[in-house]
Amino acid sequence: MTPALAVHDLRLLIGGAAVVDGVGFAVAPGEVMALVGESGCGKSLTAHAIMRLLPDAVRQDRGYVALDGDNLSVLSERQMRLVRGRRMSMIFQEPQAALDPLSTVGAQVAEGTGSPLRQARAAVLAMLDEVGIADPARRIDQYPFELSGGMCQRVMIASALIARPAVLIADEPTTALDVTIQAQILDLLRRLAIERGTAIVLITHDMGVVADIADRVAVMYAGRIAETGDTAAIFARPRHPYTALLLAALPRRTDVPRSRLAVIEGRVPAPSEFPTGCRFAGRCPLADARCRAETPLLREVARGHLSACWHAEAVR
Amino acid sequence: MRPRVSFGIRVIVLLIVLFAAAALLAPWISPHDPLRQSLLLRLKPPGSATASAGLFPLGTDDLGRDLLSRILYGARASFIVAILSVSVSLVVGTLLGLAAGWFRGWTATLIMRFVDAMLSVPAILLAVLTVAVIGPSFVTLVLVLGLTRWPRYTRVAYAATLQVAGLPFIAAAEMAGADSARILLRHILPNIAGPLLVVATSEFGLMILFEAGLSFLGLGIQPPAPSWGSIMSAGRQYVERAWWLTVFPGLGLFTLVVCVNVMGDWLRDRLDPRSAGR
Amino acid sequence: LSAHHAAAQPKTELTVDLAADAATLDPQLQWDTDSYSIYRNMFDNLLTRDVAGKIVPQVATAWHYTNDTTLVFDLRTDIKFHDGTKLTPEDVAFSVKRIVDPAFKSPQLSQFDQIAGAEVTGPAQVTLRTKSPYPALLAQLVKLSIVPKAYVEKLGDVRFNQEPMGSGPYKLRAWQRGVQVTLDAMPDYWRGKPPFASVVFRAVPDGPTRIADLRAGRADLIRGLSPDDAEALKSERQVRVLSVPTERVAYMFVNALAGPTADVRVRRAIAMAVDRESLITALQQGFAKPVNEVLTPANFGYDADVKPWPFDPVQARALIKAAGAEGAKISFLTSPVYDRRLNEAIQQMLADVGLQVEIQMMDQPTYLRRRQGTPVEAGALSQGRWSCACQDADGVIFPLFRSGSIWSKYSNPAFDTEVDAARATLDEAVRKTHYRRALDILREDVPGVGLFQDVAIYGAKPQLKWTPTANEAFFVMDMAWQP
Amino acid sequence: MSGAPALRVTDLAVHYPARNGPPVRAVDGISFALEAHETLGLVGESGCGKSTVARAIVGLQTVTHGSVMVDGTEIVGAGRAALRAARAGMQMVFQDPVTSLNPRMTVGAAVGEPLLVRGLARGAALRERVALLLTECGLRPEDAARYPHQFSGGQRQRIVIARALALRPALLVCDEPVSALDVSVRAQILNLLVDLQRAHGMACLFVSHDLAVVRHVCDRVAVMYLGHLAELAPRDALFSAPRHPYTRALLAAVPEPDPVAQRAKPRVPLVGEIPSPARMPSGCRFHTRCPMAQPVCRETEPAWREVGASMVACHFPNE
Amino acid sequence: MRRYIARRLLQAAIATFLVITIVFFVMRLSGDPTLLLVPEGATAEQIAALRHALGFDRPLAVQYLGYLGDLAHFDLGQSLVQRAPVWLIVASRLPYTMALAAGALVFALVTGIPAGIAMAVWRGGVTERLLSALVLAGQSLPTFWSGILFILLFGVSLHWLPTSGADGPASLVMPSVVLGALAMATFARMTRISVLEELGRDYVTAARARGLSMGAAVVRHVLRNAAIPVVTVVALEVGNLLAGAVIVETVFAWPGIGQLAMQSIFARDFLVVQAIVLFVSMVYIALNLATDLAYSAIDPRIRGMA
Ligand SMILES: Nc1ncnc2c1ncn2[C@@H]1O[C@H](COP(=O)(O)OP(=O)(O)OP(=O)(O)O)[C@@H](O)[C@H]1O
Ligand SMILES: Nc1ncnc2c1ncn2[C@@H]1O[C@H](COP(=O)(O)OP(=O)(O)OP(=O)(O)O)[C@@H](O)[C@H]1O
Ligand SMILES: [Mg+2]
Ligand SMILES: [Mg+2]
Repeated sequence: MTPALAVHDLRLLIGGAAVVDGVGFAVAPGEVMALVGESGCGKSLTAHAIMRLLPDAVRQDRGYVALDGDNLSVLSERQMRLVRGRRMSMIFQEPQAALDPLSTVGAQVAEGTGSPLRQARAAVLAMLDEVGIADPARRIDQYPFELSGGMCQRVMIASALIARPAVLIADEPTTALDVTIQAQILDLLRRLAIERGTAIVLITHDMGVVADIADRVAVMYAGRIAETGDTAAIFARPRHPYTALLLAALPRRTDVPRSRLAVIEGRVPAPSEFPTGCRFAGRCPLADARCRAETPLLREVARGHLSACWHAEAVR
Repeated sequence: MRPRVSFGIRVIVLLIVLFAAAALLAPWISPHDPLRQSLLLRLKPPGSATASAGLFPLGTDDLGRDLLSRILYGARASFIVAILSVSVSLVVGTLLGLAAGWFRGWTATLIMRFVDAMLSVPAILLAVLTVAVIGPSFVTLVLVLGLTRWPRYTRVAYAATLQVAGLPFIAAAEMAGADSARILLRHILPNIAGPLLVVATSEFGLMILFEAGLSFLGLGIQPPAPSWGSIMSAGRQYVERAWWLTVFPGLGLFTLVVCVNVMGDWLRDRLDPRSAGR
Repeated sequence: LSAHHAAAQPKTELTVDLAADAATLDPQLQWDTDSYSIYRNMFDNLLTRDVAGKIVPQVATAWHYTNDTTLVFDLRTDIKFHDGTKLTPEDVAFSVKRIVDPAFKSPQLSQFDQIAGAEVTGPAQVTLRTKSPYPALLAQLVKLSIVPKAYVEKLGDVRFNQEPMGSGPYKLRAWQRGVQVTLDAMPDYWRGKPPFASVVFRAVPDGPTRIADLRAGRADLIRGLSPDDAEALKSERQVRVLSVPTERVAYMFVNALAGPTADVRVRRAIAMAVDRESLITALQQGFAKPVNEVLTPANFGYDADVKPWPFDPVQARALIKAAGAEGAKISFLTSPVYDRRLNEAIQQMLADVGLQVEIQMMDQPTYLRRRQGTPVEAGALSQGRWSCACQDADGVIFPLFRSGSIWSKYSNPAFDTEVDAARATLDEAVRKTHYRRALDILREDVPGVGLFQDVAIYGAKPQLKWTPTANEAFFVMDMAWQP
Repeated sequence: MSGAPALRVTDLAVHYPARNGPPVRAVDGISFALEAHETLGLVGESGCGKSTVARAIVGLQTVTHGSVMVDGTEIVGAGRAALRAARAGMQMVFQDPVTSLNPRMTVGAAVGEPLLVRGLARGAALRERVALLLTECGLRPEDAARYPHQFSGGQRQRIVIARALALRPALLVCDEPVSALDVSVRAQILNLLVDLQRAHGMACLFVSHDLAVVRHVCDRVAVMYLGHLAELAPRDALFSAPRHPYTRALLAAVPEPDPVAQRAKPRVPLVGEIPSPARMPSGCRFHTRCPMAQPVCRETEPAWREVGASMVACHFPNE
Repeated sequence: MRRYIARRLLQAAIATFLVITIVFFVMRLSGDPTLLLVPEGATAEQIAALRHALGFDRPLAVQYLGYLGDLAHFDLGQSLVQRAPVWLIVASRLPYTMALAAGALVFALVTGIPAGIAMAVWRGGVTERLLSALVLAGQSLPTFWSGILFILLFGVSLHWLPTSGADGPASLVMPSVVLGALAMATFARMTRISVLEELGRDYVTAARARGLSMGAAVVRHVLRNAAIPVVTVVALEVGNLLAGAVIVETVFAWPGIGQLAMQSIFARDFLVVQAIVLFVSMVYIALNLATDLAYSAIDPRIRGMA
């Protein structure tokens, strides 16, 4: 079966530094894949590269994206416009910022259909209803500031879904929200995947969210994929020291209050000072000379579980 | 990462330095005395030379004075007028804007209504009246220009202060126990410098033009001292016969305005924390 | 294309570019050059001047003094105002009384305040009485326009100013304030049919723009060319330059009461330092005539025999040194009204003999206030262009130099005696001798330096035939169009 | 130190005036006390008024009515000078480490500012104190010369904490000190806070909406909903036996970073939207979303009462 | 809302009062028009008599109260120089001033704003360089020079447009362009900055992610968001265009308020100057209010608050 979305060997440069380097993954229809990693590791840039909406400062010099087997890099900008919003769409990190504050909710959702709100009104109403907005007939003519954050996020989702795309990229869709609303939105995404078979790339750094809805996880560190595998497998047994440390850093219900949380020593190197070899080597308890010299490639360490670590087997 | 200084900016800086140097060094590099008239050598075109008086690289004006020397000396006057009047209005306007934005309430009402009042008096009226009341001089000119322009800075500073005053680091400074003066000068001022700088740089060119306008009305720099404005306004009568009288100072003015504006935009970008690292 | 048509047909409308719009069209309120140029075409005056500058009859046909203070005018009876009513002696008497009535607040009052009364003394006769013998009376009356009594009384002063009516060759069609005044000809005007069916006076403040108007055919006649412009336009075939020496004298005021110039040696040095010859040839391009005193040949009392100080910088420098004024800072008051180049040229000339002249430019009201203020305020020097519009020495050297006059920063009882005496008699020969003596005193004391007789320069289409006059009157009646 | 609580908030209300329409009742009559050495967590959904409470306590917020006593000083209505004096004993850590540091001031200047403006240290002594503070908060003394943008988010939060600690306050108010940070950095900061509190023994009000974090650092927890306190309980009581239905919903909605446990959890998501604080529902504020609301909840506001170890505002507390 | 407007109007009235008071006293301090009115040979007594007749020898406070009294009866008085009702003099200039300001504004808007947008969208390209050179030229050429160049080129050499005056739309073209050039530069720069700011926002990317082209995203979303700062400078400039056009009016012989103001100042025609100041400050107040209303028309978030 062709994956709904496949990213091959993506490399993104800012100035001379490769902020995203060799990222590749595939998502099947109906699958939720989580892309996690510390802030600034290149998650959002990857998402933008998939949509071909990179900021001016960023240049893609390698790799391509395939949508249902079609290579997107050969499309013209005009053709690409027909892909965006129709076959593949994106939910942005901050809903309030990603909605035009001066344009009504309905008008923005309607943009996804390509026809003006007057014609698409019924579809928009149905969509708003579907994402769980109460009283859509009233909300449709309101402005984003008249809606709560959670509602804005759902409007974002509605505008991304109205054309029923096969692939949805959700960039931290719940970071700005409180837990009760977050739960509602995760539910909605889950339903989408199950009921419509939408392939979802969910970008987050909240391991709780990952645990909740992701089928698979790709962990990024400093622009590279460190590890990917089934959610359960990764939580049960991470095969990359970064993943392991990340999980250990979470306060858990079972912890003794005020016990020391595990921390990852050091800081993420800036893109301009990425080391050769493994980019995590400077902070890794397992690092040795080889790690500092040779870049570890992703390799299968268990069935469907890949890790880019020379010491994958030693990770506990 | 150190911000890279582009080639364009280097050229601009070089040009500004050249202008400033020309203005500063006018007494040494001018081929002639800018005030020395020779009624027999009126309106000579660029490149004219006589055995007795020597070469006039950019020609002579309507009293037979060397245009190049006058432009060099004029750069001095125009520069100083622009710098001083921008400084006066920048300082006055910014302080008032800061105060209005920080203290709000009646202070702001008072200041901002005063700004409105000032803005609704035609600048030319203030200029003429000031000259009439305190008499014409260089200081008057700077005062006039400064006093008519400060409301612009106040508006900008006010809006920016309102914005910055709401940021947590201001509250943090209050928590630290800083008094209003410290907060205004150490915390708010550096953070509103960007927009003020943009205004100031575009005002810089405008001030030279404004002085020129006052010269046109006969109220600019006192003759016979040259300024670009007075050279041009005297030369406009000869636009066709002696094009050099307006074209050369005009070119200088244009180049300078371009340089200052580009500099201003560049500085603003540098001061912007979002773009500082890039 | 339009020029072609215009050449084929007779010219019906004359367009004139003035520097400003009329301030008022009530002839008894304002007499600034631009207002005057316009309203003089709408009104008849009691007297006028011919091209040579001689006072000749207009509404009056003849006049005679019955004694030193009483003057009788015989009037025409065939003049009609624009509304068809006749111009009567009552109108003349009314016009005189109106302008001298303090309640009317005419700024021109000072020119007529010697008049004690005006009575109708016959069906075509008016008698004027003056407070004392007043030799300049006729010259002043040249400026008196006759307004219709009944009409003025009906409309009131304010409305009359907006809808003025006179008996002149043209009547007001429209006054677009700040833009232009349009006049229509009165075909049955008593002096004959006016040359153009209508005249438009436009307000164009900027000199280069007026020239552009003339060259582009937007104006037929423009006023106020500078000598440089005139020189440049001489070569153009589409344009003709007209010029006439005026009664206006360009002079330099020298403060005899304060500052370094209180020393007569310094004042004489200044007179010798100014190279009037090259001012006239190089700066004025010859559009000026040398004068020997602060007076022009157009003025009664001018004497060509007065010897001006020669241009002699060496002697000037020596005098300044002798006076201990070398390097002294002296101020030169001026306003945008005066020619900047002249100021700067003089400044240079004085610098050459060791005086440091500081030009102080201010707006006209401030300039006047200081110039007329105390001797200390008045500055050491200033440029002036004086015209009394009366073509008489009494209107020039009396206000300028008679002690006690606001302009005068000079005091010499001998001079005062002469000008007072010249004022007290009507005998022209006696007056002339008094003025000659006064001028000799001025030459020695140098409270002012006559620079040149100003020339009024006009630009016109070549078809316009017109001889401008010394008093800068602007009579369309005297113009003609020859395609 | 006296036996009086370090902080006592009584019937505090903050209403933001609206140009038209009713005022926004951001905080609407809440009371609690905080003992010395104690850490109190303040949780609740976004916009329920947590930050407003925090700002009111340190005197950065005009208060509609009520009282805030810090170490025996009334903060509400205090003049400039009194506030300045009181602030020597209390400090605040702001939510966003990016905006709470002046981008144009070196870190050393920022951290040293409280000492400098209060005349406690200057010159070399000041530099020494700053270096000490930085070290204490896990930074290097050399960092004093650098600017905030040269630091990572976690480091910046440390700088903010160092600045707050400069005066050794008896009361520290932390407004969401970790919610802008990512997981690994968050752990560093939480460790730091726990260490510092141990070392200095200050009272701490810890505002957050992350229950896992609150559980980790707090002794007692207050739950806010729409400007009101819903529940106030010792940590263990709250987490093991939540009394208020809103507390229960919150706890249930926190995703566990453990796929097995998380997916096994029963899903009872709250329905409905949070009402606007400008148009409060009548009766119990939570009744519009409460799964167990009764008619009485719509009409009568529940009293603030003790149930077991907890205080709770609900007609039907889970006992 | 009504209370807000009432408060604004009250404050504006105070500002206006302040302005006319300042202008009244400063103008009186700078001398009176008597000296300008009298013929050159007038004596001190004659001048004093006229000054008395005109009432300038009264104490300043008396003159001021008299002026306020007249104002209270909506009487602007009579011009000393023109001896005509002030309202008539000022009103006769208004149509011209409005026409020129409108012309200049239209020119500045239709050139400056698209130029600003283009400069922002094609940032860093040749288009931006060319446009910014043009914009800077607009900002650095003195109008008294560009004005005469225009007249010589389009009026005298090409005969396309009338060289001066104020009849018909054709004569409005050159003054509008010359006067509008400066405002054009301001608008272009402001538009550029605020469009640039908006282009960096997420909602633009989000709109493009929904399949909108860059152009459509700019037109449908960016422009409105970038409008507020632009509207602010437009309002500021309108004030300038109304009363600050002295030089352009002089060069093109355009009978606007600016020229009148200048002439009246130079002639110390107090009442006319004061009426003009009054007019300008009213326009300014109206503009301020209009701007605020425009803000709320543009931005629904402001609607509730304004
Ligand atoms: N427009 C841009 N210009 C220059 N650098 C950029 C730009 N956008 C992102 N970057 C840099 O690229 C790197 C990756 O950014 P990205 O937004 O993909 O991070 P992220 O993983 O999404 O982080 P977060 O979790 O904070 O959203 C960061 O170092 C960031 O500073
Ligand atoms: N200056 C203000 N003017 C008007 N309303 C305000 C103001 N500040 C806050 N509010 C409103 O008051 C309520 C409480 O705000 P507050 O910032 O205290 O919430 P919070 O609990 O800290 O939320 P978060 O978790 O998002 O930080 C919100 O509805 C907010 O919109
Ligand atoms: Mg991101
Ligand atoms: Mg908050």
